[in-house]
Amino acid sequence: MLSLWRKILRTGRVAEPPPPLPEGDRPEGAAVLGGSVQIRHVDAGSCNGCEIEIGSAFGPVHDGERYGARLVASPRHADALLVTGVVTRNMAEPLRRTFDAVPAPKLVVAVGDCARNCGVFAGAYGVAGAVRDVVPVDVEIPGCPPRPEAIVEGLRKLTGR
Amino acid sequence: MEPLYLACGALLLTAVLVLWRRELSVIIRVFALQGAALAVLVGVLAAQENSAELWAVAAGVLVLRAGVLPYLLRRALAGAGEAQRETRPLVNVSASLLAAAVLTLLAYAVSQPLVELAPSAATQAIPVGVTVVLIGFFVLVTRRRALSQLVGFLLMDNGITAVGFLTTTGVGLVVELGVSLDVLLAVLVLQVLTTRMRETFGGTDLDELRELRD
Amino acid sequence: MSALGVVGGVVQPVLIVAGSPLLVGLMRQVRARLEGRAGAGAGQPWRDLRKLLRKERIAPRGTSEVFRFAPLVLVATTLVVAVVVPFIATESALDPVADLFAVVALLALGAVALALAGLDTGTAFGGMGASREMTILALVEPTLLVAIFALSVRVGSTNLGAIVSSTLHDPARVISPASLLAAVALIVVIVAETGRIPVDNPSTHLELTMVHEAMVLEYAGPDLALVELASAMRLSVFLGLLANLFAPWGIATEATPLAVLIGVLALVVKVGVLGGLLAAAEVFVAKLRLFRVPELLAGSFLLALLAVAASFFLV
Amino acid sequence: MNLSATGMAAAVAVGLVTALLAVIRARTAVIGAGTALTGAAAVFAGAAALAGGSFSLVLPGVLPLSGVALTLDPLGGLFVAVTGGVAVATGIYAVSYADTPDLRARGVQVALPVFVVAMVLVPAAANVATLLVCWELMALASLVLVVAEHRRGPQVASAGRWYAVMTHLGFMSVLIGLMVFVAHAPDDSFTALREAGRHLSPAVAGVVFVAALAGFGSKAGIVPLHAWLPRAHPEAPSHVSALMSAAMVNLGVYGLVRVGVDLLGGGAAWWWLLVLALGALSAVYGILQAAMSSDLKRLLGQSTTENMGLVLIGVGAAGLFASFGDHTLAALALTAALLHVVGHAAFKTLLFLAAGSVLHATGSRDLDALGGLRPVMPVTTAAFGLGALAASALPPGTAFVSEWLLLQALIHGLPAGGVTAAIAMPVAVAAVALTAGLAVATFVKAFGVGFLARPRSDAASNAHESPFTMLAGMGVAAVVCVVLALWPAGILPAVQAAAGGVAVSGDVTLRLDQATGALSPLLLTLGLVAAVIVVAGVVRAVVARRVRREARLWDCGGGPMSARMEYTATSFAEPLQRVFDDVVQPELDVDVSHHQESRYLVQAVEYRRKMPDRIERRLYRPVLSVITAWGEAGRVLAPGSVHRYLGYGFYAVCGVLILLAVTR
Repeated sequence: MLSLWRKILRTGRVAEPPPPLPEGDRPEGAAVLGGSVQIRHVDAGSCNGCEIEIGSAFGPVHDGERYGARLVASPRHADALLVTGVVTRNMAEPLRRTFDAVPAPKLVVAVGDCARNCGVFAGAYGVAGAVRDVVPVDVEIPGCPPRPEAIVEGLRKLTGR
Repeated sequence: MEPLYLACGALLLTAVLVLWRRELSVIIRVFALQGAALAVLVGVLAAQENSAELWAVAAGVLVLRAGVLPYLLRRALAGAGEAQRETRPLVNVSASLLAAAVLTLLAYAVSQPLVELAPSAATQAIPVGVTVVLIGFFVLVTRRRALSQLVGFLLMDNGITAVGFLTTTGVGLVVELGVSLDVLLAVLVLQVLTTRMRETFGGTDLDELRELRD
Repeated sequence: MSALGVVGGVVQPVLIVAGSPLLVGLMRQVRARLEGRAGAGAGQPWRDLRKLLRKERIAPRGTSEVFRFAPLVLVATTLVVAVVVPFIATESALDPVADLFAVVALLALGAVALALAGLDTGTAFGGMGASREMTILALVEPTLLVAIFALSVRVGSTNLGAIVSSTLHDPARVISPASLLAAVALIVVIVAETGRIPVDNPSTHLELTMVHEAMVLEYAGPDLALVELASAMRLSVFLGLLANLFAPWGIATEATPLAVLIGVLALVVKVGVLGGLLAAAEVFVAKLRLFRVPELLAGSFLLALLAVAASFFLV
Repeated sequence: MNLSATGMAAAVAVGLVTALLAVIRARTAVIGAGTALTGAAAVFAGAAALAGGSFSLVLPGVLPLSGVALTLDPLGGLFVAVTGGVAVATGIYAVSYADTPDLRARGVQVALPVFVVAMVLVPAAANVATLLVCWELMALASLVLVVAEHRRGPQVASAGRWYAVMTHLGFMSVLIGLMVFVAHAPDDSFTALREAGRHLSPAVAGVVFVAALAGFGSKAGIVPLHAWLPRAHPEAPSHVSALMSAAMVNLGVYGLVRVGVDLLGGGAAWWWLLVLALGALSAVYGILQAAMSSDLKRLLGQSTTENMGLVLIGVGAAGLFASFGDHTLAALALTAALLHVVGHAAFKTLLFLAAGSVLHATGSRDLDALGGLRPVMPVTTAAFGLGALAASALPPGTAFVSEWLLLQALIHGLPAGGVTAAIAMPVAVAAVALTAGLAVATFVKAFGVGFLARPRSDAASNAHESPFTMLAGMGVAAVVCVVLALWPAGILPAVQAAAGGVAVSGDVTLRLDQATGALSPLLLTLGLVAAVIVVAGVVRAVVARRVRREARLWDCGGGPMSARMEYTATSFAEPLQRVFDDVVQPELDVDVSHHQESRYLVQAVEYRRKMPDRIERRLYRPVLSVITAWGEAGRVLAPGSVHRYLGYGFYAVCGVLILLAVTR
């Protein structure tokens, strides 16, 4: 316990200073959220590369939570879906159902190249399409996988902070 | 009389914590705290009586029970190298906590005549000492690891000492010295014993000693 | 019903409703800083609530009125407690309700409403949360009542106003063994009742480790806002109770603006400090397995019983 | 002839006429109405007695020895009124509920009014002979009713056997105790006994008390004499279960208070410590069993044991305080106990009637197969919900008030009695608290699993609401529950008259006399309602979108969830069962069967949990086996020869005569 305390004191703050607010238009419907975005993450068929980066975007260094974004456990609590990976045939219907479960106003963020345009999996037999083909997408974050900074930047477009 | 009662409260709380926690290192630390509480108790009595002898006893208690004994125990633990936890006591922890509740009430019931013998602020706290004795005995009976049983034994001793000081306020330096030496000796003997046991059988789970009978 | 009581009855609920999300924000902030993060700021829970109120309401298929009314009952029970308990003034607006048993039972009623809502959804998670919540509630009750017993024995009453006034007049009692043991027991109970670590993790995402969260998985929008507000209010109410039972100093004893102001400030400071300490302590402990929780509660029960014994024998 | 006597006479007359009508031609409507009228007359008689109009009546010729003697004092009046109230609700309910082939049978129809009349007469008995005769009549009538549906299966007959044996052992115990008592008094009237009770030696008084405690306690379903209760109550028809659980068990408490407090005049502290300990044990054990139970009516029966345990905690505390000489506190504790008797009668009637309604509609009492009754049986659901709230000691429920009073008595009792009280009171408070907590879990389970969520079987989804008279019967009980919960001050004077001392006063707010403490259930409820309205109003004003969108349940996107994925009563109780593993010692059985092709693929998992009554297993099994062994040994004496049997009689007569000749 004491050692933990000493470690806390020694480490101090590891969060990097926030970069300037990204330029560019905010998606429609993000303004009404007023700086608070609860996020439900959906893995529609990802290789888990994006998941690791999302984890690190909410880690101490990038600290996505300081901008008002928070991961939650149920789509009922969520304002935005964070979808990773190509949408596989098995996940197309669950993704639609998850989207349906979110109370309006709701937003969808497609994370990674696979989610945007199927990436390297384009044309594979198990793929139903990109996220855009299944549910309407408001923000896209490119990269394979996207850097945590890019994810944080995408989320800040939603929170506006 | 608040400081005295606070010391008694600390005595009680530490006894309960010994029962509650599983990690042997924590148990030893708690035991050291209890030694300190006992020393405070004696110190308070010394301040009341204004007796230099008692002050000396308090200092002795502090050194022995908060310093030497925990040190010996910790050394035994470090030498153990085996599981550092009381994983599965004979009576599970929730049940032993409830048993401690019953023991407390029992202690209060039985020590009431003792209190009424000479009602004073100090004797009011006798039940606390008796409770510590009973809890110590309970630990001795229900724990598997030799080390935690040792702590149970020392708990009993702490309780007896507390009762002694609370009843007469004058156990006297010599008696306390004798008792302390006894305890020290007992701990050393047990330590040697456990070390031997470990070397011979590779563990100090006392249940396995049953096999020795056959 | 005295003037002071009325003032308390009006100011307290406003203060609790407005302040409890800030308390949660503060606690998250403390936690974030200790983890080396920057944190979202103390105002974030209020932003969350504002947004939730703007969102759509959802009626999951197959749920009944129980599901719809549970958040209302949950908030209402806490609100009544916030009105009657002497937080900033020693007198209560509704003195015959300001009884410790009544307050505890009211808070339990809120938990029951939520558990029924969890069962009403008919999902596995709802039932699981309800079952666990009720188990913990049933085990907490003995500790809670025996601790109350210990506190009320010295006063001879379970009326909160009487207990607070008595402590105010006789401050030495606070550091008696009975009072300290009861305080420790109550802290454990409060941790269990408000669903904090190590009993429950309010920010968990894993359904299988959830207690409170599992019951509210179906709530959305304004209903969720009520549930979140209520759990924040319950936390502040419990911390406020703890503060005023053991350290009531600063509480208003007369109905002058200055006294009331001091009372408000004292409450804010006490609850803030307690919340900060709680959040800091949470960083150091891990969540217990559900079946280790009874151990924790048995321990706190023992402490409460010792408190009663001490209050009788060590007078 | 004063009002209470008129009421009693009317109750007995109506009841007997109804029974006669049943003998001539059994019509459920007539019998139900007659029973309800009997009950109404009894309520009237009891209320008159509580208001001070007691009466005495001696009919020397009716029974041999000392004749029938009736009197109605406030204590008896309270129990007569409670019994009458239960009879009103159940009588109305029975009009349609008892309209089944099994229950239309003549014997069953006759037994119902006779049962009620016997229960009304027990608290009015003024001598031992009358008490015992009425007691036995009550036992026999209820036995007929318990086995009414014996065609349903062997478990009914088994329940009847248990009930018959235990109730008669209890009767024997009462008989022995009272006979010892009467032997020390000039005659068997209560007046004489009261006089004699003052001069009884402690040993004799102790024997009388313990025998009475065992006998009356078994009727009240007190652990360890509770074994019949969870068997007989679920197997009996529901209106009979209500009568037994809400009215008959109370008479056990009545008997204990009458003998212990009134006739023996208090007594030693250890008596009441024993009562307190048995009460605490019953309360905790009863509710623990109920918390594990997944049979709706069995759960309610076990909760009766719990509530009688709470009542006995109050009675025991009252006796204890009286033995310390603190009569105000004793009155407070007894008031709490009697108020709990009244409240329990109200909510247990309601709960059993609602459970009967469910049984009527679905044919099942298994909580694991129920659920989803809210849309199809809204009134029954509301009734059970109200009853569950009342039973779980939460405000604004019925039991909350009495448990609050009980806790106040226990808390203020700490300084009253030295070390004994200092040890007994915290333990009692802890027992009451654990009971209250487990009761909340139990009734959340019963209501949430049984009525809310989605139906778990076809029977539950095809349920229908009950006919009007059944709903009306529940309505009567529900109104009484609400009144008791919101305005206990209204009935408090009556309860205090029965308890024989005033400890609580107040009109809306209950104030403890000579001890600080006040509670206003009405204000609390009003505050709660006001708060709900305020919150609802604010939310309505603030929210942007008022319309609720209907959406499918959140199923993790994986497709619709079936009813088999719901939590059942068994799974709900699982954590509690694990916590109390050492106490209840369940028998678990998990069977995993694998696919033939691979040991790694599981085909089916079967989980069975049996919750045998541990006390029963430890206590009754040995006794039963000893009795069986004796029976086996006794067979030698009964080879079947008639001459031999006649010979036994002859030897016995001669033996007695010789004994007389020798001892003379």
